[in-house]
Formats: sequence, structure tokens, C-alpha cells
Amino acid sequence: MFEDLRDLYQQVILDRGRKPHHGRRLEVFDAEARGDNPMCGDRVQVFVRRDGEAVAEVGFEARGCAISIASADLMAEAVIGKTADEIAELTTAFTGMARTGNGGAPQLATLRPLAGVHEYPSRIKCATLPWMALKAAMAGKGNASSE
Amino acid sequence: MFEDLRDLYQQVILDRGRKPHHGRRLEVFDAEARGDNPMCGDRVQVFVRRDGEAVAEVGFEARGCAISIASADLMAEAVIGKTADEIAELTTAFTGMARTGNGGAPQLATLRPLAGVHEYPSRIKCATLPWMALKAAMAGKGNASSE
Amino acid sequence: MNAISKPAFDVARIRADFPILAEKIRGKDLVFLDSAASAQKPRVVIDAMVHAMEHQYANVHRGLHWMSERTTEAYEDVRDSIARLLNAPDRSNIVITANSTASFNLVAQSYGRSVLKPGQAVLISQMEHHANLVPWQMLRDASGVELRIAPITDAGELDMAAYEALLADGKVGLVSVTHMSNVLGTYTPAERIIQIAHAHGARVMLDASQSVVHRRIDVQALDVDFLAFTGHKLYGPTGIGVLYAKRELLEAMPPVNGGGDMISSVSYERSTWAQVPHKFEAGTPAILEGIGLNAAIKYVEAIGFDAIAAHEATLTEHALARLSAIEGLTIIGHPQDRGGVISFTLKGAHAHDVATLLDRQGIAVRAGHHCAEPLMHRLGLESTARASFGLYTTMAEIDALADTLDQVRVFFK
Amino acid sequence: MNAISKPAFDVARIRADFPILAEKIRGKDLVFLDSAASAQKPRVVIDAMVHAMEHQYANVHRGLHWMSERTTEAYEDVRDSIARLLNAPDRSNIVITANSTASFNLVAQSYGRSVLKPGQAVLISQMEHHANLVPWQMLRDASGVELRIAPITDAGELDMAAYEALLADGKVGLVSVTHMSNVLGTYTPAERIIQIAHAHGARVMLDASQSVVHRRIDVQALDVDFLAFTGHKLYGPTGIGVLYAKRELLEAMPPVNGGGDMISSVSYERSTWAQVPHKFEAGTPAILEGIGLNAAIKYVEAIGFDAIAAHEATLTEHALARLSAIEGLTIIGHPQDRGGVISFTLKGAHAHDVATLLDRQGIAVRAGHHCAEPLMHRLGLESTARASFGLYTTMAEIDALADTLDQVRVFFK
Ligand SMILES: Cc1ncc(COP(=O)(O)O)c(C=O)c1O
Ligand SMILES: Cc1ncc(COP(=O)(O)O)c(C=O)c1O
Repeated sequence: MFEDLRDLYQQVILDRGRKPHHGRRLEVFDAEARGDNPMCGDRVQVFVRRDGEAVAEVGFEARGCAISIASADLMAEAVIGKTADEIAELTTAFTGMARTGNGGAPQLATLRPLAGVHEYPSRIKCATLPWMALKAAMAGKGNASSE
Repeated sequence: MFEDLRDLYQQVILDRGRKPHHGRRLEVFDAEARGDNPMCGDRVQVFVRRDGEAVAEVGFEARGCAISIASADLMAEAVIGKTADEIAELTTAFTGMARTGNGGAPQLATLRPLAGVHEYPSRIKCATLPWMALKAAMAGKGNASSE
Repeated sequence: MNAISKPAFDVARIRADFPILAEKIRGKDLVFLDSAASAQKPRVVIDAMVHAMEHQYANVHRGLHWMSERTTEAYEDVRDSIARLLNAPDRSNIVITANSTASFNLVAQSYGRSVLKPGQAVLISQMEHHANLVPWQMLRDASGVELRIAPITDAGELDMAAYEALLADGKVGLVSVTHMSNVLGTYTPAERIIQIAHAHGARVMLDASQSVVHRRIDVQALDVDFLAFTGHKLYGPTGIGVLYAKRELLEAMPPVNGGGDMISSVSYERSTWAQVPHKFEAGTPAILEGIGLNAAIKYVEAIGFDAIAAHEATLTEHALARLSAIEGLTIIGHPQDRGGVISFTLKGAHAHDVATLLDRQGIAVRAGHHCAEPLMHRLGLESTARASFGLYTTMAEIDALADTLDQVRVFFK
Repeated sequence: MNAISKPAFDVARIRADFPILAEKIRGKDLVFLDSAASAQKPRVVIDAMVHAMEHQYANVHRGLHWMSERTTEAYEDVRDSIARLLNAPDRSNIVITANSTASFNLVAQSYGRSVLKPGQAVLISQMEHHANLVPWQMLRDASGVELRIAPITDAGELDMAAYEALLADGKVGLVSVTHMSNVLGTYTPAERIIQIAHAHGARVMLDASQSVVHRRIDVQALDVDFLAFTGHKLYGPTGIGVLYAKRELLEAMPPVNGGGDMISSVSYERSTWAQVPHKFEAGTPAILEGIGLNAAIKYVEAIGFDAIAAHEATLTEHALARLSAIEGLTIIGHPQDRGGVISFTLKGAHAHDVATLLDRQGIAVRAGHHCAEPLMHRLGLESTARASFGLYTTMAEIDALADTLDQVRVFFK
């Protein structure tokens, strides 16, 4: 019945939405921030541990839909080893992909399963919310809102 | 050009609107009240001198259109010699005529030129404003509003 | 259920009155189960607004010309219709606002800041929409009026014993509660709520945003002090809401907004206010919206609340039966007296994902906290999916919802 | 007047866009000269609202389904259009309100009660509409902010020397003045007003209710702090207004109304607000009205403000010439920079009587104090008749007005 939704709900999204690999508070972290989507109540808290210039580990606690949890989980993997500047660039690329569906850039490879959200205007924020929280954490701010 | 307006602007209304016979503050009076039409800024102040139970004289100061001034002037004449109860009754009859055009009652004879206002919803209040002020004066209230 | 004893209600004929119901969503028939958020508009409402814009329009109240006089009559007629709908004593009991939210803010800012005193309390319930919560919270924070919360039971009903206990100390000046929950579908026992409040010296405001759509409300029989509803849920346009209040309360309340149309006279030193209800209506009113809402009220009255309530009861009964048969689906709240608003969760699937999957089949439901975050908290939930019914909802649409939900369950298993 | 140097403006084609202009009043052609009170609606506005109600409608902002997503896009697009119309830096500078009056009350109640302090002053002018007077008066009476009045000259212009003198003591925190008088037609020198105010540390709010209809406004070039206008005068629907404000001001201002849509999170203890501009927009917004206003703005932009201003100038020039030739007719105010709003009195005839006689010939003008009682007082008048022009006004209509007024004069002689 939902064959045309497989674009949005690819298997990796269903899997990660159900059982995220990084869905936990880090025991030791250097930065953290919360992201809220006031319109639907989704919330994600992101924890970042650094190793010198680079990010060593990311964990998160979230309440939300499959899209937002899978997005947080794939993000946690994608940013490991990256510097703040590299992460800022990736965030821009990801946000662009979520809005337009255009996920051609090589660095988006593992995040590409989320490109399908661009067809669902109200779901784009689900995918970008963890990235907003990560951005806030990297900038030393406590909170981000998806509005 | 305005032949069809002669119903509303009968000669007596034009005359009285221009040169009212009773348009003055009484030197001695027992009661007075002000009537305001907040929507257009018309205002009439009515002064009443009594002689026992009956009204001996009515005067008024007004700013307003031909209809409201003529109405005040005809009212001042119509109520002389009448008791409070008779005036209350006449007020009801007049208001009814202004709303419906039905001016059959004999006591309305001299007021009948104002029956034409019923076709002009926004002008009905011009005709009834002095009567509202008189009612307030008779009741010992200082103010009336045409709303 | 005895079909014979119910008033005739021809849903096919009613659907034909709503042009939008013929729409397709991505090739699928629209199944609109989001009427509690905002209802669709019947042809007569559209026509009334178009007629005004095409044939009879000008600003109201101050014009001496034909267009203005006629538009004033057409607009002001909605006040009579609202008074009739609610059985209000008089048209002057009806204040036109922008929506329900504006009606609550008006009472909180006018009555709340002048008649209520620090030390007094406002009592709301645990199942209020933010519109009947945040204004009182802002009042509390600005003026020291206490805010009390009456709990609900696990079934999703107002806990009447706790409610009465919260009134016991006589400090509550105003009770403001919903007449029908937009999340649980619960109808609250307005008559008893009001009797108990009055016995304790408190005034009562009812949030009729949901209830006015489904049931006849008689403000005089209820003896309610304030009541709010919103045009767009009653099949009318957006941009217009209603506040009913007893005359003596309106008289005692200061205006909140200043400007044209609400004054009697203006000078720099001192202005005086127009009579009730106009002193609460500053500026050019929602003229076209009043004309549209008037048509909506007349439309609903012509169908009749007996027929509407019976239709709603039939739909709700069927929906509860079908939905509760779905594996992993939990219906939220089991109130005795309930209407056509049903919240649910589905195991293994977040409400947003449920809504997106349903939407792919053309089925519109709402998902989220439904502007009632503290209620969600009380229920131990973050969000629910919600299906809600209107005049035009059919049994077949409820079947489509249930059948599709069963597939959603499989998808996320 | 040089027709060749002016942008093409085909009034006949424009009139065809406004269905109501084909109406007859008691058998006579409608001559609608009351656009300053409220303008008529072009076909595109009617169609946009009908299209929404017939094909694409649901509540906005919170819906995850197709109808809600599409309606949200259609509604929110008006914010971009308004930002473009005013050359605002960003869509978040645009707060949607119910009308101009609501925009003034919002600033008075939020900025006025929090940023302005007792001892500071608000400065308005002698030619303000009640909408830009009563809210400040209520603020003065509630919170001890002083209210100052800048005088006008006999010509009906702001007295700039007196204006500057009133700012001299540095106590004025906010200047709030009209950009175009709804009585005299005067355009005020907004740029200088703002420069002078800023030099004295005061913020400036402009009442653009009248001006936005006729001239291009550039809020960034003006460096204005707040600006208000109302949808129904700009050929849009009733029930919607606009407040433009600088971002840092909106950030600093507390919300006035609480409820849904304006929150970030809600708990009984404490709620947090949505980001600017949403924190000022409580409850279901004027969805259909936003869609209608968007169509109106696009319509006006397509015609272009150069063409509109030229048309208005031509009409005004002709009207001033024709009316001033009528015996006993006095035009009120002779400002240098003026637009298509002309107030006048006729010797021996009260303005109401003039309006009624004109109405009999199908000519709609306004009569009264035009929601500007203190201005009437300054002018030594009780009321005036007022003719005002829109996009669709023709030279022939102005001739009809002048010819009929000459007959009115005879009637009352
Ligand atoms: C100059 C001016 N300001 C404010 C207003 C108020 O507009 P509204 O009644 O739509 O709030 C008007 C029109 O009535 C006006 O002409
Ligand atoms: C119970 C209840 N109260 C209040 C409201 C607020 O209505 P509005 O947004 O039209 O002000 C709603 C709907 O949103 C509601 O369901």
C-alpha cells in the first residue's frame, strides 16, 4: 500500500528510527544542546565529545518520529573525525538536500537516504532538527529551535 | 434632481433645520440632558422647564444635520403641556414611526414630516436623538447615546 | 443504535454542499478527518462572502450611503444569529473577536486585571487548549492572580471531587474550562460545573470552541458567565471569533483595545467608550467574516443540532469500535460523554509517521500535542494522532481510516 | 499635466477587475468615493479566497497532511509579499494582526508597557485617526507615560518647528504619526520626521493605513521603527492588518496575547515563546484573509506604484479644481504634498445631509468626524464630507460629484 513512501521511509530509516546506534547520553562530553520543534513537540538533545580540533563522538537523546531519530543517528556517524568548519559545511549541504532533494555531493553519501523528505514540507524540520541542535552545541549555545 | 428626496426633506424640515424656533438654552430650567451620536458626532442638549406635572417649555442647543435639528424643534413644540407619561408614550410612537414610516397615530400629526427617515437607516438616529435626550432629561439622567 | 428514531440526515446531500470534498490528494479521494483543527466551508458561506465582495460592500457603522448602510445591516445580522444560536438574552451580549484565543485574552486582560484581585484565583482544568491556559498564566505572572489546575481522571474526565475541593476556600473568582476537549473528545458536565462554581462565588467561562459545532448550547439555561468560540471550526471563515458574556459583566469591564468604533467621544484629556458590546470592538470589524459566519450559522441551524449530534454519535461509536480492534492501537481517554474527536497512539510508530502514511492515502489527521502540552504530560505522552469528524464525515471514511491504519501498523512492524 | 510622461494606466481595464463597480444604486450608477474608509475588492482577491475555500484549505502550521501543508505555504506567502511591498529586511519583521488598530494597540501594550517608562513621552500629531490616539491615551492613563500632541498648521501640515521643539527635552521615547491623513489628505514628511526623532533618541511608528495604498514605502530607506497598515484599504479582505517592526524591537517586546501558535513550550509553571514574529500571533491566524491580502498586494504591485501615484495626482488635481469652483464649498486643508482624500464643507448644508443627497444619485462619500474628533476640534468643525479615490476612480466620477454638489447647494439654499 505504501510503495510510494519507500523513498521517504527507506529501510535504513526504519531501522535506525527503531534502533538508533548512537541514541544515548555520552558519559563524558564537551558540549551539548537541545533542539525543539515547537509545532509538533519533537525534541533532541545532542552530546559532543571532542578530540583536539575534531569531534570524537556524538550521542543523543530524542523523542520524535522515525525521520528525526534516524537523522540524528546518521548525523552522529557522519560527523565523527570532522572539525567544526567541516561540520558547518556538512550542515549546510544536508539542509540544502533536505529542502531540495539534491544530494549529489560526495560527503552526503551516508545521509542520502534522508533526501526523500524534501517532498514533505512539514517533515523537513524533522530531518534538520538534530543538525540544528548540533550546530548550537558546536557554537556553545544551549538551545536551538526548528522554526 | 432631488425630487425623490422631498419625502425626507419636506419644506418644514428644511425651514426648521435652517431656523429652528426653539434652538436656545432656557434661562430657567428644571431638567436638561445631552444626547450624543458617537458614530457621526451629532450632539443635542435639551432643556426642560416644568409647570406642575406638565412641561411648560423646551429649548435645545444642537450641532447636527437638518433632520436632527428639525426633529428637535418639532419635538419642542409637540411636548408642551404634556405630562411625563404622555411624553413617554409620544416618544415610543415617534420612534416607531421613524423606524417603520407608520405615522398614523393622531398625536404624531405635527411630527409626521419626519416619517420619511425610515427609508434611510443611518438617518433614523438623527431624528430620534433629541427624543433620547429628552427622555434622559425627564428621567433625571444627564446623558443619552443614540447607539 | 436505532436508525429510525434518528432525524433524517443525508450525508451525501451535505457533502455536495462542500466543494472541497471533491478534491483528490495525489490521485486519492480526500478523507478529511481534521475538522477539529478547522472545518471546511459550505457553498453558502463562500457565496455569502463572494456576494458581499461583488455586490454589496463598504465600511460599516459610520457610512451614510447605500453600500455602507446595507453592509452594516448584513454584518450586524451575525450578532443576532449568534445570540439565537446560543440563546443569549440580547445581541449586546455578543462581542465579535478575532478567534477563540482572542476571546480568552480579552477576558483575561479586561476582567482578569480589573475585577479579579491578587489573592483571588483562576481555576482551569488539566485538559485545556493553550488558548485557555496561556492567557491566565500571563495574568498570573503580571498581576498575582493565582492559577489552579483541576485534575482529570484516567478516563479523561474532569475529576469533580477534586474540582469542588479546589473551590472550597472561596478564593476562586473565575473557573475557565473546556466544554469539549479537542484531544480526548470529552464533553464536560457544564451545568454541574457552573452550579458548583456559582455556589462557591466563582464566575464560569466555557471554551465552546469544539462543543458549539456539535451540540445546542443554551447560555441562559446553563447560566454561564462567559463563553468563547471560533468561526472557522463552525464551518465559517477564519479571522472571526465570539465572546458571549452576561451584560453586567461586560458593563463592568474596561475596554482592552482603543481606536475607532469603540468610542463615544474623544478628546486628548479624556475619551468615553461606546456602549456594550462595541466598546470591546476597536477598528474596522471583520465585515466579510461576519457575513460568512452568519451564513455558516444559518446553515448549521437548518440542518439542526439533533441531527448533527445523532450523526456524530453514530460516527464516533463506529470509529471507536473499528479503531480499538486494531492491534497495537491505543485510544486515549474513555470518557462517558464524548464526541467525534479521537486521539490514539500506534505501537512502534510515532504519530507523525502515522500521519504521513495516512496522508499518502489522502487521509488527513492531525499529529502532535494539539496545543495541549500539559495534557500530554498528564497522559505520559509526547504526541498522539487525532481523527476528528464533521457534518460531512461518512462511515466509509472511518472504514478507510481503520483499514489504512492496519497497513501502517504492518509497515512499521 | 503631461499625459505622455506618465506610465500607462488604463482605468477602464482596472474597473473591469472590480465586479462591484457595475452595481446600480436605486437605478443610478454607483460612484464609489469612499475608498479611504474601505476599498473595493478586485476579482483576483475574490478568486484567491474562493479557491482556498473550494480547493485547498485546512488549519496551518501544525498539520502534517497535504491540505495543511499547502494551506500553510499559501498563507505564509503573504508575509513575503508584505516584506517585499515595504522592502522590509526579512519576513520575520512582519507581524500579522487584525487591522491597523490592532497593530497600534499591540505596540502600545507591548512596547509601551515594557520599554517605555513613566516619565517618558509618546508624541502624536493633531491629525491622527483615533486608532493612533486612543491606545496611547489608554497607555498614559494606565502607566504614566506622558502623551504629547504636535500641532498642525492652518494649511493642514505638521508644524515641524513645534514638532522638533516637543522633542527637545529628550523625554519622548516614541513618535507615532500618520503618514497620510485620512481627513486632509496630507502626506507627512516621513523621512524628516524620522531623522529628527532619531536625533532626539525617539523611535518612530508610522500610520501607513492610507499611504500604503498610494505610494511605495521603503521601510529601510525611511529607517522607520514601526509601521502599521490594514488589509481592507489595500483592496484586500477585512480581518487582517500588518505591523512592521525592526527585528531588535520585536525581540525585546513581550507578547500581548497568549495561546496556540505563539508558544515554544508550555507547562503550568512557565511557558516560552515562539520566535519573532510568531510570538505576537496567538491562535488560528486569518488564513483566508492572508491569502486574499496576498492576491491584493500582487495586484497592486502589477499595476505599479508609479502609475498609481500618477493616477491619484491627476484625479486629485482635477477634483480640487472642480470642487473649489463650487459656491459656498470650502476645501479643508491645503497641504503642499497631498493625496486623493478631500474633505469639504458646504455652506448651509450639514455634511450628513450632503451625503444623503449625494447618495440619492448613487454617489458614496463619507460624512462625520472620520474617527478624528480632536482634529475636527482643531479645525473648528463638527464634521466634514469626504470624497476619497481609489485605483478605479475616474475623472467622470469626479465630475459627477462636482455637478451633483452644485445641485445640493441649490437644494439647501
Ligand atoms: C489613517 C488611519 N489610521 C488607522 C485607521 C484604522 O484602520 P482599521 O479600522 O482597519 O484598524 C484608518 C481607517 O479607518 C485610517 O484612515
Ligand atoms: C478547545 C479549543 N479551544 C481553543 C481553540 C483555539 O481556537 P482559535 O485558534 O481559533 O483561537 C481551539 C482550536 O484551535 C480548541 O480546539
